[in-house]
Amino acid sequence: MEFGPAVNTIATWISGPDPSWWAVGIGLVAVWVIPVLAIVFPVAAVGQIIERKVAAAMQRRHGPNTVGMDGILRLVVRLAFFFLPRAAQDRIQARITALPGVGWTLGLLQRSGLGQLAADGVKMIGKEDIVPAGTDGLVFRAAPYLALVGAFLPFAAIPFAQNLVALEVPVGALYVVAASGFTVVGLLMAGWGSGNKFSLLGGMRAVAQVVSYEIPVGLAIAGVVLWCGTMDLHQIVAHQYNGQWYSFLGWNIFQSPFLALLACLLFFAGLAECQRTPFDMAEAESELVSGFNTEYSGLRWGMFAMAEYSEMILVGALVSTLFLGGYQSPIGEPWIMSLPGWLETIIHAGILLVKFTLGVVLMVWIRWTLPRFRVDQVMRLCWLTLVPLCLLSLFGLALTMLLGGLAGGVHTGPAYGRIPGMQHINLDALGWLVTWVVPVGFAAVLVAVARRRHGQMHPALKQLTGGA
Amino acid sequence: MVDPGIARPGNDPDEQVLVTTVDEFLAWGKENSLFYLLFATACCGIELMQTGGPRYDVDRLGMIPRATPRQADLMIVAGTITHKMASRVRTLWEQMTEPRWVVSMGSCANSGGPFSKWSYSVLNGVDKYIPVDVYIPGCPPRPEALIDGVMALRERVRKYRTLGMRDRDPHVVQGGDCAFGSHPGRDGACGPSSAAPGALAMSRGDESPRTPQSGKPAQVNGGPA
Amino acid sequence: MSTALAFAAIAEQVKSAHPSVEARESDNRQPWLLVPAADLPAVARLLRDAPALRFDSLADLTGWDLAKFPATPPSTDIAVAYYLHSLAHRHHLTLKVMAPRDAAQVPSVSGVWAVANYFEREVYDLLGVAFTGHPNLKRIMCPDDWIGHPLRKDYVYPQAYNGIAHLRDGQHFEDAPPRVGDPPPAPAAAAPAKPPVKSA
Amino acid sequence: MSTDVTVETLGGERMKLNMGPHHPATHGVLRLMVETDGEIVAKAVPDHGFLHRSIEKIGECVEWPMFVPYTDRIDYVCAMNANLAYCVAVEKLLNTDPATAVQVPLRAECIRIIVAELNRISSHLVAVGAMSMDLGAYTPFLHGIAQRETVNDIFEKLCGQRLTYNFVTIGGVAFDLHKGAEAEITAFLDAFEKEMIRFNKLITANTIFRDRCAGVAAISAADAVAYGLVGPNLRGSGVDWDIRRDEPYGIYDRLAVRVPVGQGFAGRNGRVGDCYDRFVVRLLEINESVRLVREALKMLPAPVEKKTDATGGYQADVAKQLRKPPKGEVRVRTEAPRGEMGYVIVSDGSKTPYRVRCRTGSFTACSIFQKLMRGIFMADIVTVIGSFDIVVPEIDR
Repeated sequence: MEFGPAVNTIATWISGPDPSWWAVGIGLVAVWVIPVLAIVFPVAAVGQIIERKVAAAMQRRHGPNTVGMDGILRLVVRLAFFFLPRAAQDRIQARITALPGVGWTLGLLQRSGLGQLAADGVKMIGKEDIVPAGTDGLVFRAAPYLALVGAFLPFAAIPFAQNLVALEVPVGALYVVAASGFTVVGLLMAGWGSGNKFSLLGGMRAVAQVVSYEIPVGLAIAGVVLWCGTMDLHQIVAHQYNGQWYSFLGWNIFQSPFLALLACLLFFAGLAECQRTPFDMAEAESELVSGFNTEYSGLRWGMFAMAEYSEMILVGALVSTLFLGGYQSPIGEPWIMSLPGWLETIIHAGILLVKFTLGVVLMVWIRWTLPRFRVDQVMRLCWLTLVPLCLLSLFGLALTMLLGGLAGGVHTGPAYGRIPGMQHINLDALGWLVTWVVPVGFAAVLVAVARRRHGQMHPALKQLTGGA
Repeated sequence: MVDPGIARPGNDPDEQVLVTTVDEFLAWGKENSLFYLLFATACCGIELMQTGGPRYDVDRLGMIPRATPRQADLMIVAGTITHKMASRVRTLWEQMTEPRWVVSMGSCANSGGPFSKWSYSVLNGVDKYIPVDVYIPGCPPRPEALIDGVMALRERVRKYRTLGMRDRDPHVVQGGDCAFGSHPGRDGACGPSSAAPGALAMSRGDESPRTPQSGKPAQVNGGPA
Repeated sequence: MSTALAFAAIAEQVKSAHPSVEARESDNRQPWLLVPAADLPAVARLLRDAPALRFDSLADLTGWDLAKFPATPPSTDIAVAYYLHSLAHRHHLTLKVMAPRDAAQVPSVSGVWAVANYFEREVYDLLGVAFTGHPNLKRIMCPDDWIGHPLRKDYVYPQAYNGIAHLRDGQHFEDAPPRVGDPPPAPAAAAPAKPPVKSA
Repeated sequence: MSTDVTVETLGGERMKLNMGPHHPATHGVLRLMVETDGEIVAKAVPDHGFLHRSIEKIGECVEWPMFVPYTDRIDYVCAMNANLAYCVAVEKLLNTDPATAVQVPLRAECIRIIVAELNRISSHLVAVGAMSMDLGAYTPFLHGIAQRETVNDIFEKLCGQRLTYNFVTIGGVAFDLHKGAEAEITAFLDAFEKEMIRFNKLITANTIFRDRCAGVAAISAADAVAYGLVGPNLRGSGVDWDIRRDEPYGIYDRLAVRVPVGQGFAGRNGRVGDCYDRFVVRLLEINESVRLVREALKMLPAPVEKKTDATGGYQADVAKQLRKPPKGEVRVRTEAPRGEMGYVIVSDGSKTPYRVRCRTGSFTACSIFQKLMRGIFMADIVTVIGSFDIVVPEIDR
């Protein structure tokens, strides 16, 4: 196992050129915690506001827009001017609000609902902490932490920038899948420990679902591994750079239709992994009240919410890393590389942030559009649709690579660099035919057959949907 | 008029800067994040639903519905409570976590409403079973009235003190502190105080163990499992 | 072509099979068949199964207490009314069974029309008519430990249920036991609860 | 697609689960005592009465017109239809004696149809919206709610209430249409039709939704009749029966009501009488109601000054008749959104009813629950409840 450069830097800084194990440990934790605390944690918190705002927009509402930052401002003023009487403090607060720009900013925060975030958090801290009688106390208490650990641990191996990665594990892709498995243990413990039958059902559903959907996730990642020839996430990212200004064309998702399909499959399986509608079996609100977290209140419940949003971010980050060029910009890298190191790190992390935030928004969009599957349908979808499609894609990918090799230099992806004798890039007609036209045409035929087999829509439904 | 909730300058030991400031901050959070329990029995439930709908949208105020009482701060008793249902309402209320608030929405929950006179099975007001903070008159109240009632409740929440609370009753509400002014009397009244002694003790969160019922698992939905 | 039968024709068919059934008319000339309780299951089966009748649907089943009904001669029975409807022929029929008030027992027709299960439970709950042969004759509206059958004309309203006083017409909150959280009342303020007013 | 597991293959050890009376999917205070083996339901026994408000007893205590507000509370989702059912029943009672006969003005009849059908629309919007919410789609529900607001606005202008109207009175309606009401209603209908197409594209045509409802809890026509299902639940099973058309009351006989019935709309996996059929039948009924409102608006006679006028008036004077109505009994069936709302009214000739009995659609719909909820998934319980459009006060009254 290797550690990221930043880890070594910190370790060296602490205990000299030959760092001791504990210094390395501190560096590791620091480098892991920095992106988690600075990027994932805030975004996971803001994710709930994103969710509410996107849902409101879809439902022609406003969403949270009346809670300003006045409470926080008042807190600051009260603490800073504690020696003044209340009335004077209030006047100072009013003055500050009236300052040019401040009121505007506060208003923006208010309309954006970010104040809501603070209010929710403050309220949760103030809530009574209940461990109901009849629960399995230790299990009940530990479950939220495990869920949170499962949600945050995988970020150690996600490269946020060239030097902002805690663990450069050679099997990074595998590590992410393994570490995120903690979450399901948390959910199961929550379901079991609550001593509530609805929770139990929710926990059981969560286990069945998450364990099943790890297969398509694993297979989708295997496709990337096959294509790039490495399991190191850092190298997978580096692999997707084609050296041009249009570097987005080098992203894995544009390399082959099979990879594009795998990206979609990974996204949907990831959606199921983090229990989001249409896969929110574990928390099916109308069936299981609130599923595994029915008995949780206050901060413990907040931890589950946090874990859920962190997992969404994880899925977004994983899809970005594996298929969308990771932290790389879509318009080439030289302009970033020319910047100072710290700025480069920030920009890279920011690019990844934008990518996974888009993924999160997409998930929210899906959630507020679709109804929920039934538990058997979720399983059927996994085992009878996603897994075969993943296998098919893997097969197609392997076939593409093989054909590319046989055709002698006809290839589009950088992977061919790894096949002996195929070191140069040549985007010619035959290459496009092999990698894109044939698979897409085949898929179109398959879809047409499936549609016909699925049957026509009833005429009454056609009438209801406007004769379309 | 003495305001029981807001600390006044003076020699009050609660008048510590930090305590009151943090209290104020906590109250600000509670006030702005009232998650309400999805609890509707009758007609008022439809208006409650409409209030959550696009036109009135209580999500603006930070109110979102929660299905489980554990995660709810506010119970809007929307609709008639019958004798058969009453003990379940109590159970639900007990399952909510402190600080918790109850809004009695509509005449039925206030007093039995149109059923108070001739009915044999309707409870004459939900405040017989649980303490109510705000009463909203109407049959059913309009969504505006509900929002107004929530605003009145927020006034109360603002006065709620988590840390600095001494002998104050958190469930004391000022006269005329409710929607549509004051309607003393049996229908849609703004009662002075309806706090259960137990509720007060529980809300302090110090000496009192929760009532035995409150810890029951697997009974989120009322009734015996 | 309509295959609906008029009341007279239906009554004729039923009476030919069950002579104990009588055709009656209410005060406002609504016709119905009076069926003796013992014959009810057989009549019900006949009505449902006879090809010309085919009363496949029990549209409603209810009852009322005749104790205060100004009829001549006065009766204290409980009338149980069955409103039948035939979706096949589109005709109607009203049956009634008179159950004596003190031992109100009527055979169940839940084996004939499945929906009667619920209707009969309701009539049992509210009027106290026991349907013999009913698979699950329990109260459906009121709690299981409720006292009395509310829709009987001599029903006495409860003073309290489950420890909570039930306020009645004429009573006011000040007469009632203290509410949750009320300050303890002065001894003089506690007035005895008024007796329940008789129902109309 | 329904489950391949049957109740007979379930294990012996079952979990008892208590759904309700407070549960997000029970549409109020219905309680289901469920026995499951894992996800499969072995048995579900409904428990009612949590909202039993003794409305039928109240009917014996109040005077004839005073009962109308209580009918609002029997079914608040379609209070206009509930008003109408009672008023039609009392009118029929009065009409059994020529001395007390009452003739409802034509304009009042038209207004009744308009408000009843508008209320049917808003009631069905709640039904389909709540069902989609039960299945996890929250957005269509709120889109339905948004449309309901417009209906509520119209009713509010009409009678000052948003939910419990007390608008239809014995002998007519309480108020005449307000100025500009026709234009408002037409404008609403025009916008609403477009909106419903979007709604249907969002949820009705959704594959996940269809697959979850298809084949679930299919009820045969014979069962539907035997268990006393009425209204859209009955028609969902393919039984062609609508009281508005087959036993018309008011002026429904002049409107040629078209009745949609279930045909297995879900396609390959669907069966006639499954949850999806009931859902779609409601949507088709919405379209039909839109048409009926338009036709009734066309038939609406011009208003006249005198409110008891036989054509242009809006309210016949029945105060005298109601003080001494004929002795006897009547039974009237009307078609409310949840199916037959039938009144049995017994009069002893006094100013209060002797017995008022209201037969409602939700009550009988519950009688089939126990039969349906065997061998289905836990998640299907909410689908079934949603597809029956249960309104609890209608069950418990």
